[in-house]
Amino acid sequence: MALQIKNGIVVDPKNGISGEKMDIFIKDGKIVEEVKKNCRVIDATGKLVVAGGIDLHAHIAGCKINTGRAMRPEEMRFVRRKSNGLRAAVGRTLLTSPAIGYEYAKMGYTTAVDPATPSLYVIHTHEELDSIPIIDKATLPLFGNWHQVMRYSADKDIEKLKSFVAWVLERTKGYGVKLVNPGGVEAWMYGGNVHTLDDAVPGFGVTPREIITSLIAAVEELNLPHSAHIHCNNLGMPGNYETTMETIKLAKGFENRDRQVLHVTHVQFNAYTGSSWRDIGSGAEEIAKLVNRIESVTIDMGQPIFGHATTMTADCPWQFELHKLAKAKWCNRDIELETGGGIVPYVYRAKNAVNSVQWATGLELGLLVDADKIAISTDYPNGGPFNSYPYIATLLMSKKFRDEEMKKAHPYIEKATSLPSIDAERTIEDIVKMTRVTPARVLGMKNKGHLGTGADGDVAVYDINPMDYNSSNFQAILKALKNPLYTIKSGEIVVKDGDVVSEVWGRTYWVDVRDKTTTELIERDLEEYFNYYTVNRENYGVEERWLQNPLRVMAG
Amino acid sequence: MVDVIVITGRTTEQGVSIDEKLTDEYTKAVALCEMNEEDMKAINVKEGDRVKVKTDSGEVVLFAKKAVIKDLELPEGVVFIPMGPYANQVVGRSNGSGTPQFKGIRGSVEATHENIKPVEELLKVVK
Amino acid sequence: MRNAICTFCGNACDDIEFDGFVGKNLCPLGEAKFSAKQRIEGPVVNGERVSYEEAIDRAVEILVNAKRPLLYGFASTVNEAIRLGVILAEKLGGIYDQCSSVCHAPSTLAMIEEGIPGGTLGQAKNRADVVVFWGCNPVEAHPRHPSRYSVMAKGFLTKGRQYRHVIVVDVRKTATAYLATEFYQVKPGYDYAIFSALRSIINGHEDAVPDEVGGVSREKLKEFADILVNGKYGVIFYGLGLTHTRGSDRSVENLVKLVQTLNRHTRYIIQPMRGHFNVVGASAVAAWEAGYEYAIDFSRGHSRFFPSEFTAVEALIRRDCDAALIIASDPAAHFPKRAVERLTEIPVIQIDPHPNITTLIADIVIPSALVGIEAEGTIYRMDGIPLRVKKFKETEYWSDYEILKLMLDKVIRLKGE
Amino acid sequence: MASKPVAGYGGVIILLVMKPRVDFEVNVEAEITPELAAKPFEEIKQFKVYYGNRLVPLEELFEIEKKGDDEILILEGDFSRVKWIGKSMEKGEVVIKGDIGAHCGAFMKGGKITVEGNADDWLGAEMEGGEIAVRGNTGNLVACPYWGNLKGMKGGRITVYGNAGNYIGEKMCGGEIEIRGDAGDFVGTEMKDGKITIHGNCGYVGGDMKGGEIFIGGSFEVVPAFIKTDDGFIGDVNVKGKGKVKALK
Repeated sequence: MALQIKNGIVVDPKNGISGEKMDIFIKDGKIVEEVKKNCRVIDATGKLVVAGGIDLHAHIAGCKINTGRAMRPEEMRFVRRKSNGLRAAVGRTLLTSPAIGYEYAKMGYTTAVDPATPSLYVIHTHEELDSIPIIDKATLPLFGNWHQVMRYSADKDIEKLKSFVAWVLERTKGYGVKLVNPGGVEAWMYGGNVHTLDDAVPGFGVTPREIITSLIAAVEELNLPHSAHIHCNNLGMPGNYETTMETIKLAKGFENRDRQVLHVTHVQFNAYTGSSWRDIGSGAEEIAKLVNRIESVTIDMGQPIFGHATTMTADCPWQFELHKLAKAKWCNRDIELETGGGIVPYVYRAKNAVNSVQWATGLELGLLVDADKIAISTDYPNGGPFNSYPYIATLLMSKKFRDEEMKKAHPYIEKATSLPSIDAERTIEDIVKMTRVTPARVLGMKNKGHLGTGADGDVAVYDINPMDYNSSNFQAILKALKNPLYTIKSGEIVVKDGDVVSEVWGRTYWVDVRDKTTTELIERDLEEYFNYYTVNRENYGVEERWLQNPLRVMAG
Repeated sequence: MVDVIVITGRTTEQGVSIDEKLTDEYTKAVALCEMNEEDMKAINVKEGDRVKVKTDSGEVVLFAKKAVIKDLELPEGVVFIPMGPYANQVVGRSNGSGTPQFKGIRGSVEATHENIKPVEELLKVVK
Repeated sequence: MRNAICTFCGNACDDIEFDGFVGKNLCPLGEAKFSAKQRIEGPVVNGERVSYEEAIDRAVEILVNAKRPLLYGFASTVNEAIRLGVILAEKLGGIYDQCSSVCHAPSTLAMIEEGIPGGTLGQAKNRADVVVFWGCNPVEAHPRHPSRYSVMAKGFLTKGRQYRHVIVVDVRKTATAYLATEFYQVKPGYDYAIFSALRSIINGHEDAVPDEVGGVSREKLKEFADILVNGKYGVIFYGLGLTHTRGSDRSVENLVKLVQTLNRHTRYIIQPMRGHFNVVGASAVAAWEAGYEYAIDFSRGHSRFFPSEFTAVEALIRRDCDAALIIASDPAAHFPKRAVERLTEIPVIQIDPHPNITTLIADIVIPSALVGIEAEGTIYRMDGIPLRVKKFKETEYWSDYEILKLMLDKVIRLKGE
Repeated sequence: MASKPVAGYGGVIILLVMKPRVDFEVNVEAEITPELAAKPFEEIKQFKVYYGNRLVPLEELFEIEKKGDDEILILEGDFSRVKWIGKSMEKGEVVIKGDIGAHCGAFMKGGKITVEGNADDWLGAEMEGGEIAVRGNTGNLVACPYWGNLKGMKGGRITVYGNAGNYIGEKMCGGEIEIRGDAGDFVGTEMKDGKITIHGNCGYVGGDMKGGEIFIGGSFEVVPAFIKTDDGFIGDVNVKGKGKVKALK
């Protein structure tokens, strides 16, 4: 049945609508001009109507989060409210698959992208994505430490690299190219790491700089919908903002009319000044200036939330450091010739100076970077739970709320960050950009992040009037963002008054660029390479028919 | 009678017949008590004779089998029973972890003339 | 069929050639698995042949009326069926437990305490110059492990057997010990102490180690520690020799701590030698659907994890379940006597391709298609690597997935949710 | 019989007496504390407990007699299949005149529990205060933290007059445990503070112990990561621990 969302105040920046009273119609899962009959009507008089939210970076599926669940029963004892007939949902910050779908819907989000899957484990990633109700999803395979990638990068053989990327995306039903600490994870296999863009990767001679630029070149020549997506080298280390700035500058050599050429993720974790934990500070201001200046780069926040978190990343050497620093349990997985991964529980403490700097740094980025260049994220579950996005948005929207929250943080942030001196407040339109428009553009998902005709019928209705709200009344903002009046997925009402009322099943996006290149180029390399895998080439990867609801995107 | 530590575990023969448990091959593969030669001498049994293994959790009659080749194979005072319904007659519950302790169970072995029970009898099928 | 996946052990060898009758590249265990053998002929309720639908109806009736039904098994079926099993347990307010709880569940408990510094089997093949087998005997339990992944495997960086130091630690000289460079024989139940002793030595506290620990002299232990620390990339495989014996979870935890220590000097990973071909899937699916890997009680409508009470063995011995659905497993053969006794007292429903000892005590028996031959789906190898097992033979038998799907549909209808 | 005052409680009038009325088909999870005894009788009878996956009123499973308003709970008969008695209790008293099931006194903060028979696993798990005394034996995991939690017993006192099973006082941070008989394996693993006394024999003691004291009367196995001192052992060296393991004098 069709749906009419009546009399809402629509904020749809992509289509130039910033707070107009209008009706939105959805038919067959898509936004349409108008539906005349057989239409269910939702009254949204005076309420904010926006597109469904998009999370471009959250570890929601695959062997990493699942190992995290298994190692942390203490995370799983939190029982979430559920409606009759739906699945039980448990988890504090680590959530079960049903809980992930429900919690996204409960804050008006309808799409989320898993940003890091080891290709060898991709069947698992898709099984979990297929077990997450409601939202649309996609996954990005990891490339930055793959032997094949490092070899082609060392040879500067972009043609072969393109062929390899296309082959991997098809085999994994992946959506884009992810790099994590390029070169560093291979070095970790013998206990090392790389520390600058120009360190040679042991055994390959190639540098992180070469790996990054080669992969950007390959992605651009293939014209993938999403750019290269990078977790920079030196994550977590004091002074790492310099490496991040250098990495950002690598985008300068490339151009793309439709989108960025490099997405730098969870920048907060890579934005520290200082030389040790004693003099760590925020490099957010400088990074923000650079990002605002360079057309072809976008970022997301990686905002930490005070409280429990579970760090999980392919950045194995960093995870080992964190295991030692936090004296916490540690899972590691070295993945043959491809990548690795590590998991360490963590607690961000407001009373801790370093954690407070991290918290402030994320917010600085959120306030200083142009709203069309930054997306809200917590790097779930690294910085904390994704369902704290309403909290983050409210912090960005209300100076008063920030002042309240800053009182809880360690006073060291006065010295080490510029957050206390920032008076800016984000508008609702900014927040809509940071949670809808920007992530959709970063991901190259043209039917998402807006409410124009033909867009996906994913809509959220919040109990707040964008033309008439008081930023000092932050409780009201927070309450409105946390409890959407409606979340609509593909035209179906899935949330009403903040509660999940029904379940639909979203699609999994993947990108097919095989027609842009030919596997013949790398045929012999693959044959040789599979001698060293423990899985046969015929058994490597995932077939489209195994996925519940795949959506193939042809690039170009 | 000798005091022993009982360990249970997989064997190739047990694995090969695992999907055909209602056959003589399976019974032959699992109704065994592998022992050190010295222990066999001590209770005066030869390969193929019957022995009774007793622990706090129960008892079971099995065929004695000499642990082969080297003297290191099974040390004196340790017996091995292939995993299966016979071994489980002498296995108790868990140490607190929820997983039963299938190895390292204190018990004893003695010669016996009692018969090896068929599996059905071990189950004491009451239904 | 080329590159078929063997559905016996956790090796999940994926290079099997099978023409429907004869297989190539199979070990003796795989060969037995792939050879024709006795099948359950059709669904049976209390000794009477019935249709699938009727057997499922009767089974659902028992399960819905139970106060706490136990759903157990799952290690020898595919993830798609396991997922339905977890959801079924949730809807029934019962227990989900799987074969891990009688094998490597202590490894999960150790991981909960300290994590697992692990890796794929390919890391052993491609990089390892030290390979340790602790309380495991792959020659008999995972026959192709040494040649495919560990001892003799020709890897990218480690080219073969002569570049590897192979160490076996066990209470008896197993067949695997004959492949070793070094064999350390330990007294049963002393693994925990030996891990602590090795940690003490590596941490520079030799003085805390007595002359002999668990049957191994201090000198031998020092030599052992030396070999470990001097490896460039080491892999420690361990098995039921640790998880089934005194200390179980604590021993594995102490091994993890040893590996944490070793990683401060060089690189090491550990890998449990998982038994059934999809016991890892039976853990993983439950984790993403319910938050825990095994021993999950849903009696309150949501998942709770109490391994010392809700593993199948404990729930049976504690008389804490009043009906059982057994899928792709044979608890009557593999559970301690007291648990089996309880199983004979309550209604038991079995789903399995082959008659086994549980069949003798089951009230309802529902035959299923053979996974990896007559039914396809996803499984996880012992290192968690997912593989898709294939269907290459038509059959009249329903798959586990189809049986559980109909059960779940009926349960949801009856419960009115 | 239920009406007789309990010896040792002279002067106090007894309050809520419960007896199982059926042979349980599955175990019962009854999260009840002495505070229940002070509630109106109708409310008590209707108090809901888990009987497998059913929530049932207390009176369906137990005979109940109320004789006053004091916060004392008397459990008569076989409660070995009733779990979570005294969970998180803060005050008052529970007397179990028979065996008791798992998790008895878990998260206890105050008050007193007396078990005249045997106790099952997880006795006084993560206990913070109060007192538990068991006349018979206990199962495994006495005063341990639940899986994944970082702290075990923090305060209070547990006395077991019989034997105890494996895993005692893991990650213990305070309080006292005394076992008059023998104990199983793994006493005081990762213990940080507090005191454990075992009068009889036990298995491994003190693995990864950071602090606290363990006294043992009988035989035991110290983990090979302790330095011998004049009056016992100190360790665990692998965690730079200062825990003490000594013979009970």
